[in-house]
Amino acid sequence: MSNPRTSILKLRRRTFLAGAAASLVLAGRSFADAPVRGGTVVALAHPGEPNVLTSAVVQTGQVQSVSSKIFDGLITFGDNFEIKPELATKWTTSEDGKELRFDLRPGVRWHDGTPFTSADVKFTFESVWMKIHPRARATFAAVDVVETPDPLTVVFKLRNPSGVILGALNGLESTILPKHLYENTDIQTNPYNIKPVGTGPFRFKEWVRGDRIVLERNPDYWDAGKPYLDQVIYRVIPDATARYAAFESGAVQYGTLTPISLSDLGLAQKSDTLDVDFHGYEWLASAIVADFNVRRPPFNDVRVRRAVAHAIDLKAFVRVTTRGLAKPGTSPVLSTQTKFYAGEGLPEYTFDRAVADQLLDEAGYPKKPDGTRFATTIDWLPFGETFQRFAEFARQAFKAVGIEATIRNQDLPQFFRRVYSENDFDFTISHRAGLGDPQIGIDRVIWSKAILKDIPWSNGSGYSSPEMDKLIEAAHVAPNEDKRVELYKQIQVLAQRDIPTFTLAENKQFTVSSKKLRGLGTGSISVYDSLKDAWLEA
Amino acid sequence: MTTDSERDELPTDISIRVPNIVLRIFRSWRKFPLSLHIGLLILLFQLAVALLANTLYPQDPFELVGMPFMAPGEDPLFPLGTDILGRDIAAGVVHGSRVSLLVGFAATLIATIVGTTIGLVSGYFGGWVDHALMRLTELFQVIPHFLFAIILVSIMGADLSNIILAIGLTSWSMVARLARAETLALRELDFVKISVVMGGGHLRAILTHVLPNALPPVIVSASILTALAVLTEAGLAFFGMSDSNHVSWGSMIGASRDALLTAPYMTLIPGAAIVVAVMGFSLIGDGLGQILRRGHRI
Amino acid sequence: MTIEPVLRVRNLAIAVPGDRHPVDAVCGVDLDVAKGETLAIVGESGCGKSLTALALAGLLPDGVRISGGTVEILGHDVAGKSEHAWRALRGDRISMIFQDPMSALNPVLTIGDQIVEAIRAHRPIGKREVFSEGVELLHRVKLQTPHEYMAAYPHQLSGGMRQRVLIAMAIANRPDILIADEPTTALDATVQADILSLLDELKRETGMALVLITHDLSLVSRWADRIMVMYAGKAVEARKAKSLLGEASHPYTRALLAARPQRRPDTGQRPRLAEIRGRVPSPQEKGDGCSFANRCDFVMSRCRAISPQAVHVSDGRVWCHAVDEQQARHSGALA
Amino acid sequence: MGARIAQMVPTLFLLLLAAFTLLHLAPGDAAQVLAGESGGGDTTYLANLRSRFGLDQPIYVQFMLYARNVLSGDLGFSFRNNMNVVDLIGARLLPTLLLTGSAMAVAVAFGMTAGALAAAHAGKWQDRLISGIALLIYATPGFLLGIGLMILFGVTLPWLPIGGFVASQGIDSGFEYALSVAKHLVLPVVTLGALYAAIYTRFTRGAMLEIYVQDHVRTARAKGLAASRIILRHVMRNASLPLITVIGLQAGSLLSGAILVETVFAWPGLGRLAFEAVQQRDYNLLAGLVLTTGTLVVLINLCVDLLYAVLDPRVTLR
Repeated sequence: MSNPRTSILKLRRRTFLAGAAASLVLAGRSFADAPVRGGTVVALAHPGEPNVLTSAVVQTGQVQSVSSKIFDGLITFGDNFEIKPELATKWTTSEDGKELRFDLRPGVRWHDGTPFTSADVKFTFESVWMKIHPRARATFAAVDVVETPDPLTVVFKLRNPSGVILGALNGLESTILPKHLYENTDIQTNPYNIKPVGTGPFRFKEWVRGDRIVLERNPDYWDAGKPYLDQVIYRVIPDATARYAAFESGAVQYGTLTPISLSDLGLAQKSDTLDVDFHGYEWLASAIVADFNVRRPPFNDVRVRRAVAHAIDLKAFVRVTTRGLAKPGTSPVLSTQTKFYAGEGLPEYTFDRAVADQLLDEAGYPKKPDGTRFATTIDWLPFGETFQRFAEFARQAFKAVGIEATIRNQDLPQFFRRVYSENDFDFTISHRAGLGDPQIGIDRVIWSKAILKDIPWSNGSGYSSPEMDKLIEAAHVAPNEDKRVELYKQIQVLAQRDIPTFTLAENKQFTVSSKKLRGLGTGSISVYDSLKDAWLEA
Repeated sequence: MTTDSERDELPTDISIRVPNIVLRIFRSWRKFPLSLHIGLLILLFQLAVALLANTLYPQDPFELVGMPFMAPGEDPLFPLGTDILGRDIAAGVVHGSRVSLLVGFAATLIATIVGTTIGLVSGYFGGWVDHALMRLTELFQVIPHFLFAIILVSIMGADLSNIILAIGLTSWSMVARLARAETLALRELDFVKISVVMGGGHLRAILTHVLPNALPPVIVSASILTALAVLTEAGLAFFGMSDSNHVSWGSMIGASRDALLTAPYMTLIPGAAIVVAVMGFSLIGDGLGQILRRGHRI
Repeated sequence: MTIEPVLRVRNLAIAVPGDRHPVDAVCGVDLDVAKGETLAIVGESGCGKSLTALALAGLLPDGVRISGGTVEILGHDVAGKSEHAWRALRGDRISMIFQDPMSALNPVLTIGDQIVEAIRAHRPIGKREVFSEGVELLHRVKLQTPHEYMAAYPHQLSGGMRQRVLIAMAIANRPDILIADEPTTALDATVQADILSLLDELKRETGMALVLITHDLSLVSRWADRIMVMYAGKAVEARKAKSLLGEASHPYTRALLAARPQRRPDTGQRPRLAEIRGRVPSPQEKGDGCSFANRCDFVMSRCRAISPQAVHVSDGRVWCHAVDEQQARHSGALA
Repeated sequence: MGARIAQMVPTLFLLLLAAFTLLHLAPGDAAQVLAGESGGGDTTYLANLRSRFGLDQPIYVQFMLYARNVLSGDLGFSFRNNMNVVDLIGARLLPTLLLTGSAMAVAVAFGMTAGALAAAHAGKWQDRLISGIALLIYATPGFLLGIGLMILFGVTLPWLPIGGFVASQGIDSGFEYALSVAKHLVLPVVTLGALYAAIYTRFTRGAMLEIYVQDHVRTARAKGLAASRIILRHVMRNASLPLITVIGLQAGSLLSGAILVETVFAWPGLGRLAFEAVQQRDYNLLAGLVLTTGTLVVLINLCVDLLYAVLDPRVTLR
């Protein structure tokens, strides 16, 4: 096992140095930690090629990765979800919490030279977010009207105070489009979706389908002197082994969203030329979850659900299936969302097969002579092989307590159809993004009003509890943030008690980059860093 | 020439010709081409392994029995090492032989039955039936088979029977063409015509006269199809289309291929099993083909 | 024999692959063919006559080889010669034409190409010359409009025409020996005579020796000077044509002559020699005795035990115990 | 000739119908996939997407509309990719043709040479060796071969790029571009070509052995021709005819092989696009791809027929 590793490593170093020397055109001498202007970074388009290049239209990870270099948001996140200015230099909330006012940065121009104004924000809010965004109608439910008293001021008038709006106005969740290019057009088929015009540090140059997306330095960027890099090129590498080989050989220097397989992570961490970074995923943080179909037996019985929770050894689960990377789950709210996470006081499900057996007996599923209790199915989210492994682990755990599970393999469209349209499943292994705020991330899976036919990531379990609904609806109109946090802690406890969705583990994603690539962002959302501070070491 | 003289002899009694071939094959085991010997040996070995799987490894091959990522030889308990989840690779390979062979045989059976039926009917009846069936055959020939299989598995879901069905349904066109060509040649022979005139009916004529004679080349192509089916199963697994409820060599590769750099043995061991199996079936096909050609010459 | 033969074969044996080890499919064959002479080798299918013919031209198939005896062409033994040495002889000193003219020409090359390469394989001459020589050859084998034939492909020609082309190729380098293996079997009856008379004419013109392999005794009667009858890989009777046809000694020859079929009036084709009961034994089946014993009407106990030796008769030799006995009695009576 | 083309029309129509129907039978739709990948959505969002994708129309209406567009040369719009299908396929066609064409050329060159060598030494060690290697390559799953080559030549011995179509940077001239494409082409072509080289080796060997024993080769030998001339002019030339037929028959399977190779080597071709289209239920794109690949196969077969007619004087095109 160690032989191939060392041999590859030794060779790789030489390769990378040679490649870097040949390919990097450096302007001027480099100093230890002073940013150097120039150079091209080849980044990985992952988990696949984007279909458009603006996250105003499509919000997949691969779109957001590229879009974040081209588009700024009104605000952005620093560490610990600290909100920082971007296109807005300043924001103020009125006393009653019903007015949110933004001062826009002066002198910002779109990549085509047109000035960026409050009209662009208002237009995008009305014609894009509220029309075609998957979540904006829920997020901005409290917004009554957006006003633009002058070109550099935007005012959100609210029906009631809402804690979720400000953070959602980051450039990924709420991407602003240029009004002059989108007004009176079909937003979704607008040609600028694939040759975007933004205000960000990099502007679109070319897109060779299936091969590369080339972004070049925006010389008129408002943050003078930035960015440092001349070009960012996104390449698509579908095969996992090939992706690692690309990092090894220096062909690719930057990849986010777990760009290499977990098996290769160890190689990357030991590498002399690669950095692995787990930060910047706080906003995106996701959990590996098991959803029960509570509409029908056997999982309509909470005892059966709890039995399953006791039957799966989460410590072994994360050790074996994620190579110890993930953390056993304790709550639907991720522990990284420190503000909302309930911590102590949450019902715990320790790994104990005896308890599981007992619960199953009580629920009326005794062991039959052949040692089985009942048969069920496991559907797993086809987001790569890891989820299949989760399912295979779960099946063996089920088997140990007498539950015979058949794993159903299907592709993504079939999975969505089965779980969210037909609700024809028993148990799924899936994932759930935290999306920064439980109101966006968690409500949708435990609120009865989120039982929506056809909608992926909605309340597929069919869990409906008046007690839960009351808590959720109270949180939506909480007069202040403390009250909202308190309510979400109660929600977690209840969710964990009823356990319609069982959080198996807190997933950990990571970024792989060349050690030569410096100045990468560090904020809670830096997985989608704009690279404006990034530079290449000589 | 010799073939003429053989044809001349056909009308007397055709139905005993096939048993004759079978007899001849068994009688002349020693005269088999080397390739057939090796191929059959490989196949027999694999069949034996498949049959003995439960005896050799009575435990569920999916059971997480050890530490993940143990290299072959690291622990005498797991001579071929353990996989990403800590499953015994040796047990997987042994149990996997069942499913891989099953996929190979079953998909081939489907392709052969569909292909032969279409080929026979098309060649025997001719006219618009032939025309329509040949357009259909062309359709299946024109779509890239693997893409077609991917589409079918996507639609039906990746469980074992669907994978078999998809492979079978996308690979029959070659058989249909072969069977049709043989049938066209046979149809014109007197004994087939006589059989129909004598009131035997078309079905009877097809089954008793045409089918047995069209069969030998179909059997040769079947062994090639089996080899291809095993490879296709692995290819589908590479794209994540395998059934997690049945361990097969393809599914083992699918499960381990992202660890190829760290633990190449996880992929290479089932890969080697596939290579050996495919070589076995190809050798059998080669050997049978040689016998068939030789049979025509003697 | 007054003239030194151009082809002289002694005790030729040819081995073919058997079940366990090679077996001799032909053995003990002696031949002498002189310049300008026509020798016919006659026998049923499988008697070894074609193998003998192929051996004379060094064209035995893979796995089949000369296992004994000598083959002298123009006084040089070539039996064990390398393929390279054979190549220089073939098409030059010794030529051969085959049974099926339909398949003996390469279907994707023009007649001209194939004739020209036959000439150039042995004589490096210029393009124009070689072409006109090709035309001349086609003319000699009596193909009208030879220029057109030069550009034609084999499939555009009838069987008889193709055989003429093959003959043209065979005589391109004025060989000393021409071996014709069943040259007319695959052709229409009317064409058969034309081809044979063409061969006879060419033989007279060039003085080459002609070895005619056939199963058809009636053909032989007209064209051959001498005849050798083969059975199961051995010569059974070898005599001048006239005496063989007149007073055949071997029971097999007599049976062949008796079975000599009449042409079917409708098609003009001759049926095969189906009238002799039984079949030719395969090389493996041969025992110690006379190979013909099983089918012979005059079989004696000795026939099954001992292989007969050559008996000299008028104008040739016969291999038969019965003839031997007869002769012995006859000579005994004389003494 | 015209008749043959006319004969292909119903096949292509069936092809179109089959692709369209099969995909619509598939559970799940493009809108839902996009919604899922975008992290969720609400009912309005999904309804919007569906009506945009035309998924709210009855299936036969969708097909009629589609068929009409195809006849006018319009393969529709890929909503998933925000691009016309024709443009999308057009951009990926060249790389695929380059890959499959080069692979085919390499396979034919290697296969015929190796097959001829094996046939010339039939039964000897050269034959055993060549046939053995061919069998081994044939039996190796293409992706294993590809990844193996990539690790060896792209990582361990960093001689060749590990994937992609052309270098990301440092391309200043047309020549450098061509050179870079050629370098990137090597491994995919070897991977894809190896399988077919193995097949053609086996086939050429068989065909040559069969032709060796034919009468006209004996005639050639009887003429006293040199061995090399016999092999090249009388055996190889004739053996190339059935080989051409086989090459034509395998045009479809070559495109299949391209799916795997393009995935391993990140080659921006049609195969990968097709796989993605299936996964995303991009009906218009997939139907367009099936139609394109099908037409390609038909065209290749037509070319093969033409070539056959040129090489074999017995064949005339009807």
